[in-house]
Amino acid sequence: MTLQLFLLLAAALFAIGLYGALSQQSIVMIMMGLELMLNGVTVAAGAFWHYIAPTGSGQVIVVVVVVAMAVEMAMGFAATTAIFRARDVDMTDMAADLKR
Amino acid sequence: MSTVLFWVLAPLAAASGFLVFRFNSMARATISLLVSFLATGGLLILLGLGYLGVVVILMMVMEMVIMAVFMIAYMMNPAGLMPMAMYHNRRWSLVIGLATFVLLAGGIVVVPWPHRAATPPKDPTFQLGTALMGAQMLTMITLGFALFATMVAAVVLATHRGRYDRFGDDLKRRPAADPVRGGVER
Amino acid sequence: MSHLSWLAWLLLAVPLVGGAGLTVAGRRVNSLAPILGVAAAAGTCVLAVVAAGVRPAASAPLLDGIPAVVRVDGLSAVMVVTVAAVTLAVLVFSVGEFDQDENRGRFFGLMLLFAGAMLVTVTSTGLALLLMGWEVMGATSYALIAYWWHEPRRVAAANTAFLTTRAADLGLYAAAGAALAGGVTGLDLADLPKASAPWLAVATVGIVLAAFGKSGQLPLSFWLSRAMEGPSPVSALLHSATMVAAGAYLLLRVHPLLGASGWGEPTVAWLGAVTALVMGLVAVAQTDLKQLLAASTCAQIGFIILAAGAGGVSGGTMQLVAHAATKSLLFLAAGAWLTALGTKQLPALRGAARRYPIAGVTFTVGIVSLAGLPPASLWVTKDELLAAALDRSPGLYAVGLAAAVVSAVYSVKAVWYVWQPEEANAVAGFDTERVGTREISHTMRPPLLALSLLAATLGLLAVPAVAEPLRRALGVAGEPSPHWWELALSAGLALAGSGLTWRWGARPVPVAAPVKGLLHRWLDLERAAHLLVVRPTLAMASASAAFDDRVLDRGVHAIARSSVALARMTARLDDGGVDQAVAAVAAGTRWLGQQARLLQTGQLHTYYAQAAVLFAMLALVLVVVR
Amino acid sequence: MLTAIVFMPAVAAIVLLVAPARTPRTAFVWSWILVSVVELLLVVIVWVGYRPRGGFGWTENVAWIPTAGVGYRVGVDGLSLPLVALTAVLFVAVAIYSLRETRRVKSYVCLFLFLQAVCLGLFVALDLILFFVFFDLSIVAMFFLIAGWGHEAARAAATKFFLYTFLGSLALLLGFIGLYLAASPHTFDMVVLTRTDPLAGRGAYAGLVLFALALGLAVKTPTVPFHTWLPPAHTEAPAAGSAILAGVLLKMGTYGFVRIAMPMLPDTWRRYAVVFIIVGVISVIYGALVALAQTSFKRMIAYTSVNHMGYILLAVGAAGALSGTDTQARSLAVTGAVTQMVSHGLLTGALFLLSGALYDRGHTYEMADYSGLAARTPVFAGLTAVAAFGSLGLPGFSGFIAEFQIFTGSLASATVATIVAVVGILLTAAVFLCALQRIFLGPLRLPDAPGSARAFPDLRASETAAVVPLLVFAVAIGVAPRLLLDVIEPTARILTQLVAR
Amino acid sequence: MNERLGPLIPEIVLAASAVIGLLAGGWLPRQRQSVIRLMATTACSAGLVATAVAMTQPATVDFGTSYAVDVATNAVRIVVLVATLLVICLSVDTIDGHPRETEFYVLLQLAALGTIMLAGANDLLLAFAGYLLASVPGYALAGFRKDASGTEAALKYYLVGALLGVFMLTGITLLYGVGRSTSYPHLHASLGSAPHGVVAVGVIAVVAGLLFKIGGVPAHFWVPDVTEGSSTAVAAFVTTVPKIGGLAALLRLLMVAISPAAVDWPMLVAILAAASMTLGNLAAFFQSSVKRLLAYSTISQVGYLLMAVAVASSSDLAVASLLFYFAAYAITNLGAFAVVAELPHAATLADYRGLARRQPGLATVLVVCLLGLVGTPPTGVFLGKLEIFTATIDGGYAWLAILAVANTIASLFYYLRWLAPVFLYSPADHRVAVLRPAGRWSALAAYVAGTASVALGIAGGVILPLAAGTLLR
Repeated sequence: MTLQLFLLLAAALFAIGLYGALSQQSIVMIMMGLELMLNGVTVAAGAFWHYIAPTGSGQVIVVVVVVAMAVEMAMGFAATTAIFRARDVDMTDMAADLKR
Repeated sequence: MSTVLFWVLAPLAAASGFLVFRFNSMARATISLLVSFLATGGLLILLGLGYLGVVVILMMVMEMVIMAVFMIAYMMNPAGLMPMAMYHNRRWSLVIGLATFVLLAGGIVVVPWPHRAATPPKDPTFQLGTALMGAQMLTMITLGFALFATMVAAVVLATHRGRYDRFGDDLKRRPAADPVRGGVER
Repeated sequence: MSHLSWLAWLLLAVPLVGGAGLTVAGRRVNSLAPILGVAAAAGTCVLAVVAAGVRPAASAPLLDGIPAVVRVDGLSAVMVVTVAAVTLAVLVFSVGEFDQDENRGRFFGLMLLFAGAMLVTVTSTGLALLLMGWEVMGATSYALIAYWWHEPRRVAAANTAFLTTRAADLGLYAAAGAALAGGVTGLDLADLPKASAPWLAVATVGIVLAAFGKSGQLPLSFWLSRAMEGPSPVSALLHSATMVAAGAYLLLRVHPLLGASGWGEPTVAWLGAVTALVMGLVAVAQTDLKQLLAASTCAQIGFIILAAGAGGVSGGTMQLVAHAATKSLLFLAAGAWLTALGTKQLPALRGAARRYPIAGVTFTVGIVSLAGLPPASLWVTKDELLAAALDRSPGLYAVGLAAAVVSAVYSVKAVWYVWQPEEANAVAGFDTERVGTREISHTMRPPLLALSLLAATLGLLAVPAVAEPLRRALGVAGEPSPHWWELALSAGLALAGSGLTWRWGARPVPVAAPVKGLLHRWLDLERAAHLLVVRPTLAMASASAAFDDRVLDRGVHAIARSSVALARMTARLDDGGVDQAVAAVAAGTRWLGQQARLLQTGQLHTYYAQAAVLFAMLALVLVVVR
Repeated sequence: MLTAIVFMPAVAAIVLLVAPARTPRTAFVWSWILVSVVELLLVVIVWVGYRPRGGFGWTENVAWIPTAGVGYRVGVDGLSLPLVALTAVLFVAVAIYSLRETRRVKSYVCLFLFLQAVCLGLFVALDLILFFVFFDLSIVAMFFLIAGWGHEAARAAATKFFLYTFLGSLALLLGFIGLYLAASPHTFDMVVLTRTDPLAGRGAYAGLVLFALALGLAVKTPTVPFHTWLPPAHTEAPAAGSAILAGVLLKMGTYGFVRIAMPMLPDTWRRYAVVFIIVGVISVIYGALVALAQTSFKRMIAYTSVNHMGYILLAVGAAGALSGTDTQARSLAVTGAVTQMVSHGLLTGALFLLSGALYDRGHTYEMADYSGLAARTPVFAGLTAVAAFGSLGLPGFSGFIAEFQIFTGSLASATVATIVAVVGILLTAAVFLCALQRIFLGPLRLPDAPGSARAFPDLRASETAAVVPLLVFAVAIGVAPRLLLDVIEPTARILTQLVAR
Repeated sequence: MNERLGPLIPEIVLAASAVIGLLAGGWLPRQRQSVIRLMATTACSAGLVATAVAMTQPATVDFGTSYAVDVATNAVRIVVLVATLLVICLSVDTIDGHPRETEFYVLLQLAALGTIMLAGANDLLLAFAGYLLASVPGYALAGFRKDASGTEAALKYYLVGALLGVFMLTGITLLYGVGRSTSYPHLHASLGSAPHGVVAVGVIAVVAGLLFKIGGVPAHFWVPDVTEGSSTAVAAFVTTVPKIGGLAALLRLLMVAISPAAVDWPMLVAILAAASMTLGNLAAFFQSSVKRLLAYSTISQVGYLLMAVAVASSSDLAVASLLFYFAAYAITNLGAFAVVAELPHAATLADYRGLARRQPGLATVLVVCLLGLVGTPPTGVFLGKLEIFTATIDGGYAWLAILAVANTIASLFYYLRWLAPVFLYSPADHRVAVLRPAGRWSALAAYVAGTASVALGIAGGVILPLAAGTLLR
């Protein structure tokens, strides 16, 4: 159980999340990808706190991540709802009128 | 003990995270994501951040419940259980994701990480509290306003009927004109 | 320095201001113009005589360290009087030449300007002011030659004249610069020989070039032929006391410079001699009276230039004056016939002298002088300058003598025709140039008579009692005078040549036709100029214009176009162009590139991909670059 | 005083802007004429009151943006005063000429008044940024004039003009910044920069700064090969705009050389003088040759501008080449260059106004469409001939005074180049003689069917009144050059000393 | 600890006004919501006054070391508040009487507050909090019209923002991991000996988040879509205000927390600047939609702004030039948007044909603003550009200045494509409807912005010294 192991886990979560955010069509699934990336950040923050810098702000990072997750989830759903109402889609591929 | 826990939780977090995008059903994906978060919460506890671990677990349970509700309420897939595959650009996403991991992992292995400067405090929760009420107080206030803004913004975006639709332009109409009876009275 | 400066300025101002005024007024003063013009010329003449006596000088600042100085010294005194007198004579003659429906204001005005510019040229002591007069003279000659501008060939002739002389004038610009560079800060003509080493040569070349161009010396003679398109009075003035005389004057003026340069004197002398001979032959080949006279001008001026190069300044000056009187007389007479009969072709002019005896007699006096027959003026003046030539080189003298014989030949050829009895169908040859008036107006007579008197008697200049003071005035006392045998030799040769020519008459000369043609066409100099200078220039001009339009401008446009293309590319970038490129680079296969094309939908996930990849690349760069 | 001169037209423009739209259209032009005449009078007062022998007079110095080293600094000396006067004179002429303008007169007049303020401001500016401000604004105003009142292809030409000259102005700005940064303390004050010569001995850096400055100025001047914006801009611009463009705006480039590039970078200038000489000579010959091949009267005049500007470049280059020459020659060259600016402004301004008159009557600039106009329009023909002869450098006109000084002053230090350049005056002579012959001489032929009913009147009073003063000034300078040279020479001498540092 | 509220009065006023406004709006009749507007303008004005007072005080840090009140913060406060006032002004015509008018102003104020917090943040976490607070209202504002394009704009804005927010948090965590702190001054001390690679990745990740706010390449993707999709007032706001805060935050992060010795960030920023200006300009070349054109032009302007950041450590002139430039840019950009807002029916460049004849005043403002964006004197942007070019050359990035010059020429091309039809003559019956004005308020905003844009240039001597000073470390 070392810092590197935790960080590898964080990197894995981050990469999986990135893959999801890139590959998913559904807005909700993209949001899941983003959450997963943040999940990785949480792990990394905890590991850094434990192994390198056990200071208050390290813990606050986790708090901030959690708040960010909440905020993004809320805004994501709100935006999804809005666009669903406006044009009956919930996928980014179908919301591509604005381009070039 | 902690090593064993780590070797249980860490693969679990990664695997369930990966499965989020392998399941054909959104409900399963949500549950899989929740599992990943729960494992992370466990890891945080393992790292000595008990309070934060619990917070993460609780928050994520709530969030996933909400997400499930949303999916059931709004999505094209009412039950959230029907098989679906909504990918685009999979190959490249995979390449980018893998490349990211390889690069990050390489970096993690290669980098000479600094050593711990001080020992973790006895009571991390107290440390957190001190930070929140001290150096990071303004951060928390700002985050508070961010949450406030999120509420306003989410309402503005998500609801199509406001108070003037219900109570009239002068807010005098009683009872409120709701499409479905039983709205919150003022 | 500024002795009687008002007189000096007035001498220049009267013709210049008067001329400018008349030119601008143009037709509006048509009826008054001849009177005003002649009055101004007369006033100038009086001022010139007075000035020649009292020798005024004036100075004004012109440029930084380069003042404008006018001074009537010995040579100038002779010149101003000559110029003013000939101008007066020509203008009086012109009163009868132009009638009311022509723009007389413009004509008299330009003539006065022309003469005024010549006065500036001959009185200026510095290069700057001289150049000003010199160039204005060229421009007014253009306007005068193109006086009948409705006819394109006359305008073309004027263009040729102006451009040719201006081409030569460039020499003066160069000379001015060289003088300054050589340390002659005031550009004073008298100081030119003091210029330092390389610049002295540049200045000499420039001045000689300019003088040759103005004087119609070989190889720049052709413009004089074209200049015959102008009215006869113009030719009379242009070929006698002004314009062509200016070049000769300049060389007489700067003969110390020629001496200082070392090579200047022989070069100039020989070129002058060759011109005198060759252009004499050209004159012989002419069948047009004015062309004959024009070519003879080149030849006669060639003598003066020979004189300038051979150190015979006094002889050259005498020749210049005598030639001015003679040649203006001849042109005026030819002009009188042209006005009356409408032709200047020698065959058509048979009997012209008999028809209009006053013109005929005065013309003959002029011809006698031109032929170098005793006792008329050019006989002695020519020998004066040939004496100087003999002093330098017998060869030069021999060529000069040959040229003198040739001049007798062409002179007598001309006079032979006009005294022949008129042919029966003579009228058929008339009116080829213009509609003749069949009369010589009475205002034309006094100038003819006066000029013939001068042409006959100006040889007196060479009488020692006159010549010695003249030499002193010119500052060249001690120049050689001809011995009695020289005078006799030249008189004899001229007489022989004249007699032979008279006897020969109009019979064809046994010379090969190409040579004759070549001489007749003025040695094809104009064609050569066209071929060697004008055409290449025009070709270069159109090539440059094409280059300008096609290459330079296109070049600018091409830059614009390529950035536009780049812009179009970037405009599509947001659709995944970068993504496509990045993907293609990353995978390195065509197939994947085609896959990536599917992504060109302008969608969010491509944004994600691009952002992720680009930031990753930036991170890599930043990690690697330290 | 200078401030009043600069800003009066701008104020007048604002006043006219708020004037009711129903004001008769001539009222606008007449007020413009009034303003420009008053301007001219003020300039005369400045001229008469200019005392310092060669230094700056009538200076004003107000802090503007002190932290950026920018000040409102104005003043005149022997280099700028003639150009200020030229500007004032040209604008009077153009104003009078514009009495015949009928299209959107209000905005037309306001734009011109604005342009007038800008032009005057540029020549009196003694601060690089102030200079740049006016430099740029002149482009803007001219862009709108060309685009708004030009001929068929005006928009494209105007855009090209704007883009091209704007590129130049930005290059200039980079050069200014280079100077600013080199000065210690940082400043844009021209007087200080000239005095301190901040880039002395700064090798490559100074070379780059000079390159930027020269590029900017060369585009504006314009010299070959940066001139390609000029012919279309001139061809498409209205006559009044062309007159100002050629008469004043081109001078901004050449003025920049003598005001900024030479005195502020003396040693660098000397090192690269040969480049300017070569570019100048190429412009001279190339401009004349291309002009010779033109079939359009206006384009032809435009190219002769390239030729004339080439002489200026030759002169300023030669003034920087020190080899084997004395101060008199270099001072002559610089004086000649400034004189050439004035002379070209007057004569080419007149020619462009005349070409406008030609277009008004025949609706084409093609010389082949005309012939023998002298019969129908003697005054027009006469004035054009006078302007043409003036432009080809005939003595008695300002052009000769300028070119003679340039050649005489340049020969020593740039012998071959000058001798080649002298050929330019022969080519210009050919250019103008051909043009005169084609349009005015020979048998009468008008555009459309010959003898058709189209009215082809001689110059109107307003056109004559606009052109004649310009020619009178050109002759005045040609006959009595001291009027002008007394002002220029002392400053030119100072400038040559500065360059020789 | 030093939790003084005094230096934070502008922020407090804004926050209070937003909260009270939301509550009060719930009880106001629809047509009386202008009270909230009045409150918002009062709050902004009060904030301006408070800032003016603060500018006379020495620079200070507050809440430990987490919030700096120095010249940059004050500049951002002023610019953001003035910009917010202008946006409120130009939005009145379309938003007056809207059922969600109250929320609109509340969101504007919250976004402005977040932007200011972002600019003043001297701590990574506070910066992220500011980032969130500045972003979230923006998402809602983008979708405020709730039509198809508006919601799409909101969605894209949100999704891009979310991803880059994740990046930013990642970066924060990494920097914390190797720097043992999130406070800038501490980081400056500790990052010197930290592993270079981690610091580099962390910096890039944090910069990615800030670039999203700034709208610079390669985080610019949202800019054109949001600008086109949302209402003009919102477009004006989101292309102007967050940029200001983001730039100040970037400047502070790089200057205070990271020494160029630890990571070669000047080169990084120079690359970003070059990419932004080039890409923005080239993409704008053939836009026919005015809003999209403006959007791309703002991307290119980011490039010029980033030039100043690139040389911030090597030239003393950089900070002042950046602060002045973004002030001038904000005003000028808002002026252009105000003209667009005043002519809501003219969507393409061709629609502007004949504007000079129909609306000479607006045409003048458009000329001033567009030529101002090019950098034509004597507008404020010219002075800003002058200062930035000066700083860039001074800082040894002459190539960047030359590139900027080339880009400026390129930008002139598309601005002229817009301006040319404005001055063309249009037939009398030419689409009267197209050039129908929206109302007085947008016009007022346009005139004010146009005047201010010129005034800023002419009165630069007064303004520029206010931007002088260094960041508090």
